[in-house]
Amino acid sequence: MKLKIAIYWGAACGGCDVAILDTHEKILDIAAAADILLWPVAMDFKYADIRRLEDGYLDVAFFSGAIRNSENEEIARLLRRKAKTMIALGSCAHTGGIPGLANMYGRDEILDRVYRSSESTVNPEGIVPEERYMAGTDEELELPRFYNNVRPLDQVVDVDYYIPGCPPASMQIYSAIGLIADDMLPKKGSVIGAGDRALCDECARKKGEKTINRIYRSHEKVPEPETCFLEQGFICLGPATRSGCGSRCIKSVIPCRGCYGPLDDVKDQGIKMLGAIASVLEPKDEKSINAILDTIVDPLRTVHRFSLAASILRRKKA
Amino acid sequence: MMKANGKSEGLIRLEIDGRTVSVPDGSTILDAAKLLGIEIPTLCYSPLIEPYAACRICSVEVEFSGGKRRIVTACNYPVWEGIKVYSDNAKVRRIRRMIVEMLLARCSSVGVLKDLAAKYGIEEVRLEKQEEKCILCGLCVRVCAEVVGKAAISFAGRGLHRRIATPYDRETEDCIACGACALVCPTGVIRVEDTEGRSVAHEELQLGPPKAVTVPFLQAVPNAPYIRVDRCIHFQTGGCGHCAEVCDRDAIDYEMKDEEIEVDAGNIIVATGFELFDPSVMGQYGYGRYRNVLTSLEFEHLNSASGPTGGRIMLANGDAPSVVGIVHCVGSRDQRYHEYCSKVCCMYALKYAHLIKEKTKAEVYNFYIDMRCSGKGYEEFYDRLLAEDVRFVRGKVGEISHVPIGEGEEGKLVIRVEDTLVGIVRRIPVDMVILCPAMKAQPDAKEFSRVFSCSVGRDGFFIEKHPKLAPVSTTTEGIFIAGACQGPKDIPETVAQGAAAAAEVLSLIDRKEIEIEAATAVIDEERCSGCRICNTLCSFGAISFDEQKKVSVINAALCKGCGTCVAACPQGVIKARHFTDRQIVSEIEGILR
Amino acid sequence: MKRIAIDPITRLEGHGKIVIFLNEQGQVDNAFLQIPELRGFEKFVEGLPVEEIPRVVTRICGV
Amino acid sequence: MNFEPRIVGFLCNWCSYTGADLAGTARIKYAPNIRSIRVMCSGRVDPVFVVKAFAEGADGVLIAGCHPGDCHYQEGNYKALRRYLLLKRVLPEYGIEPGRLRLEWIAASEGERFAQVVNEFTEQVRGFGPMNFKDSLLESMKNDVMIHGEPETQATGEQR
Repeated sequence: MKLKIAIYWGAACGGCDVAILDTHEKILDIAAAADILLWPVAMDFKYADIRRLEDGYLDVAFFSGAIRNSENEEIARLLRRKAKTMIALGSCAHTGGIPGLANMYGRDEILDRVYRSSESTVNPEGIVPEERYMAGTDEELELPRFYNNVRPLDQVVDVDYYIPGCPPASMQIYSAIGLIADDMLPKKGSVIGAGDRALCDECARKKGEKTINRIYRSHEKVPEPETCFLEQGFICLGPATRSGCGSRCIKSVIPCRGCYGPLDDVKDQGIKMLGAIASVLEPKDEKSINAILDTIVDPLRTVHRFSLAASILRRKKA
Repeated sequence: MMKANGKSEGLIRLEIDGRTVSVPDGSTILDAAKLLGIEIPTLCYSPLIEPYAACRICSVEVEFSGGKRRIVTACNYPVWEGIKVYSDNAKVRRIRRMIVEMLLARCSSVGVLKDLAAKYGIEEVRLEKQEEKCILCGLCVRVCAEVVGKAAISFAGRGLHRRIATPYDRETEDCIACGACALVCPTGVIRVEDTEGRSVAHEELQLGPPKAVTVPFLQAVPNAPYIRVDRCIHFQTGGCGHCAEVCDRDAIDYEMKDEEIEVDAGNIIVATGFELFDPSVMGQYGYGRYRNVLTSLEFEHLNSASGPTGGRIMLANGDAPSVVGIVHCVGSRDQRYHEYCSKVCCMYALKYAHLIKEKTKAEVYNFYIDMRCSGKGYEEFYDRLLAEDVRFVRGKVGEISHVPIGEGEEGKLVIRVEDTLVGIVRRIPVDMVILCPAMKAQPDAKEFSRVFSCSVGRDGFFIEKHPKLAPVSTTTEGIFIAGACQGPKDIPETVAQGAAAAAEVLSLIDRKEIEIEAATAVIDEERCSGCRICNTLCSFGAISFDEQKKVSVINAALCKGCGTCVAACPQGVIKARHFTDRQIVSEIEGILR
Repeated sequence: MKRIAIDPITRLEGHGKIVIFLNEQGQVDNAFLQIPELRGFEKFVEGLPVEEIPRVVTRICGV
Repeated sequence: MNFEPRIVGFLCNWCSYTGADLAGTARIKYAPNIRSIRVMCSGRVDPVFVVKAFAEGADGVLIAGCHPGDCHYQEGNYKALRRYLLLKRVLPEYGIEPGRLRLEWIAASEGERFAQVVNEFTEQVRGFGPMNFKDSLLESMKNDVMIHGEPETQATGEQR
């Protein structure tokens, strides 16, 4: 029996979908193993088609993107109902991803910036999206509601598995689909298509004992090519981030930014990383410690680049 | 006896005062006489340096084989085969008497000359008397040049104006303050004083220059002398070297260097002891300014039978004290310095009082805050001292000064103290003050504790694992503490602790296995990525990196379970047994429910 | 009046919905295109270190 | 009704927890607002515990350890200090007053000081008013509801 799958995006950029396509000729294997019933980026099915299915008809739904608006939530709930297995695909669905950074602000601040105050906005009439719009006299149109919060998928619906990454490595998606096809999925709630250890495990850079005396930004120093970024004073989230991406940023001389999310048992990837960084600072007196901390620009969003919405505190308190 | 210096091919026979003796060729008459035990007086002679024959007091009469007779100086006259020497006949005695009389006229109060005068029966000096102290023997000049290899002093002037002087009579940098000149001076006119500090005066209580070859203290282990490089002439000028010459066992090796020795040990007992509080910071007690204000340790040294005075208790001027004050709690039980009680001072102060009474009959005052005589037989000893008429004044001494105000204070040290039992301020004149300074922790205890992974308390002393249940253990397995490095304590307690520590070590060795902390941290090797964040965090060196597996590992035997690495591990793969994240988070949830 | 909804529009990047209103003659009376793709990048890039901007705004569209 | 702050105290086993014990045995009265959690060392306090405490409704978090140089584990308290200083910078980003987190050195002998710190901190936190993290999160999501389609039970995201 061929698998029946749906692939959908919420508040996403489409990168996850492209990552599926990036399996190149192996996409044909996927097509051979599965009937795709919904995939907006590549195929033409409508929501109505899904609504018509029996509950649980789909074997698997891959959901990429965060829950940013009511449409995202609606389809997430719809797919959850229709699919036996719900998989959060990519950082946004897994931990909120880049869109999750919007949790540093409230809905009104964002709308104001986007539709009124941004330098490139031309909106003399001050039009902002309205949830209900009367087209003519009796026809009502609805726009999805722009939420105050960005949520990862599992804060909205029950999620069975997670495939992390921004985007997930194509081969990892392929192998995860293999697990599904072969019915070899691990226990519910597991992260699949990624490693069990942190990125450092697959990072080729030499790691020594770490003592940090200042933090550098990328333009402040040319990183030495073979040594651990963190040891050189660049903030690298590798130690707090799951492996599986193939250390692609590291190979491009960019310290890890944490898109593969936390490891098992870690409740808050970013705060954990802060604790680790603070631990390996050299000085013992408040003044010198603060001098180093001064060199860390924007610590909260640096360590929560992809995981703010899934962090323990989730957002800036109003 | 002088060594033969290799010239032993032929022996020379001669006769001194009718007795025959054989000595190596090249020996002097003085050497030969010494061999026979015949005493020939000398003044300018020292076996350390070439004979000089300046004072002529060693004059003897020699009869040659042909019967010819001559007066020669024994110190530098070489022996001849068959000569006969008369060391003390009438002629020799007459000559010596004249020499002594002339010297005595110059230096009428010099002890060695007085002794000689008595020996040769001089009752009246017929020449004009002078009060010089220096007999111009030149020993000092020659020892400085020949042994030390410097020329910091020499003769100056001629005839009647001949004297010993530094170049241009100024303080000279050539002088290395070795004290050799003072050591050889037969009249004691040369004194060594440190112009910048008081170390020379107090260390040996102005009884002579400090020695470069010394045994650290009488009970030292190993009880062997060592050379204090900073004091040794050889190490400063390349000269001297006499100790190597006289040592029959060739034990002295100037080339020896300090070396670091590595020893593999499974247990370490830290017994680094204490340091004495330096009372010179308490200016009001005049320590360092008044030569008769001593610390207890200095007094101990003075009082020691093997000390510089052979145990005679004396003041800086050599007189016996008639009143001695002992000041308790100097820098201890004092909020400005050390708040704790040094514990041992009361009892040693009582011991001193007893010994001073016994040895000098001096009156002894103890100035105390509280008498703390807890210990077996201690209170009884205190009672005995009370019966011995030792005076006890309860009150902290305010000041010790040499400025006399009242009667009987002239030339004394005056102790000003509030007698809190009577309620008046008293001034008590004494000759000698003994301060009982606080026992304080070694200044490098902190760095030391890092090496041994044990903790240091606020007072600087090492902290035991548990004050009652593990008094000689530390928080690091296999590291034990004993003695005053753990806190002030007396010898019985120290011995008991040392024995306890040794027993702990022996029991560990005997058991062949060790118990370890149950609440340790453990790394899940299957999930550790080897990021090495934790590697520098452990104060106990329990975390190491397995280069083979590329994971960090915790040595459970060393882990103390503090959990710092657990909190730092960004992967959550280090677990603190009994204090897991889950447990603590559940607690948080529980108490906030 | 007849209403045709194309929901979602597909094979392009992004979310979209088209609603077309036909009159009695079956001709298009009115048509509405919705693109509910707002994520607030304009706001939340504020205050980010400048070197982060290229890495963050690439998440506007990954297709 | 008066606002009674809820304060979570992470106390190190050797100094501060013992200090708290001493405050008790010495019958020193202090604000009952603190709820203590014993850890072996202030270095065990993971910053995650602090944010977790806030998330669970704490109005203030006190971390107390041995005085610098007195740490039973030598340097755990320095690690606590570094983490604390970094956390202090991050809390305002989350909209939490940094004064709701406090680090203090309290020795085993300082029962009185423990009481004084707790009293002072309680008043400090009282000054900030209730933190109500959970309520404010719910409040922020109050309008995040589907405007059509049936509302279903909310997933919590906790199983991850």
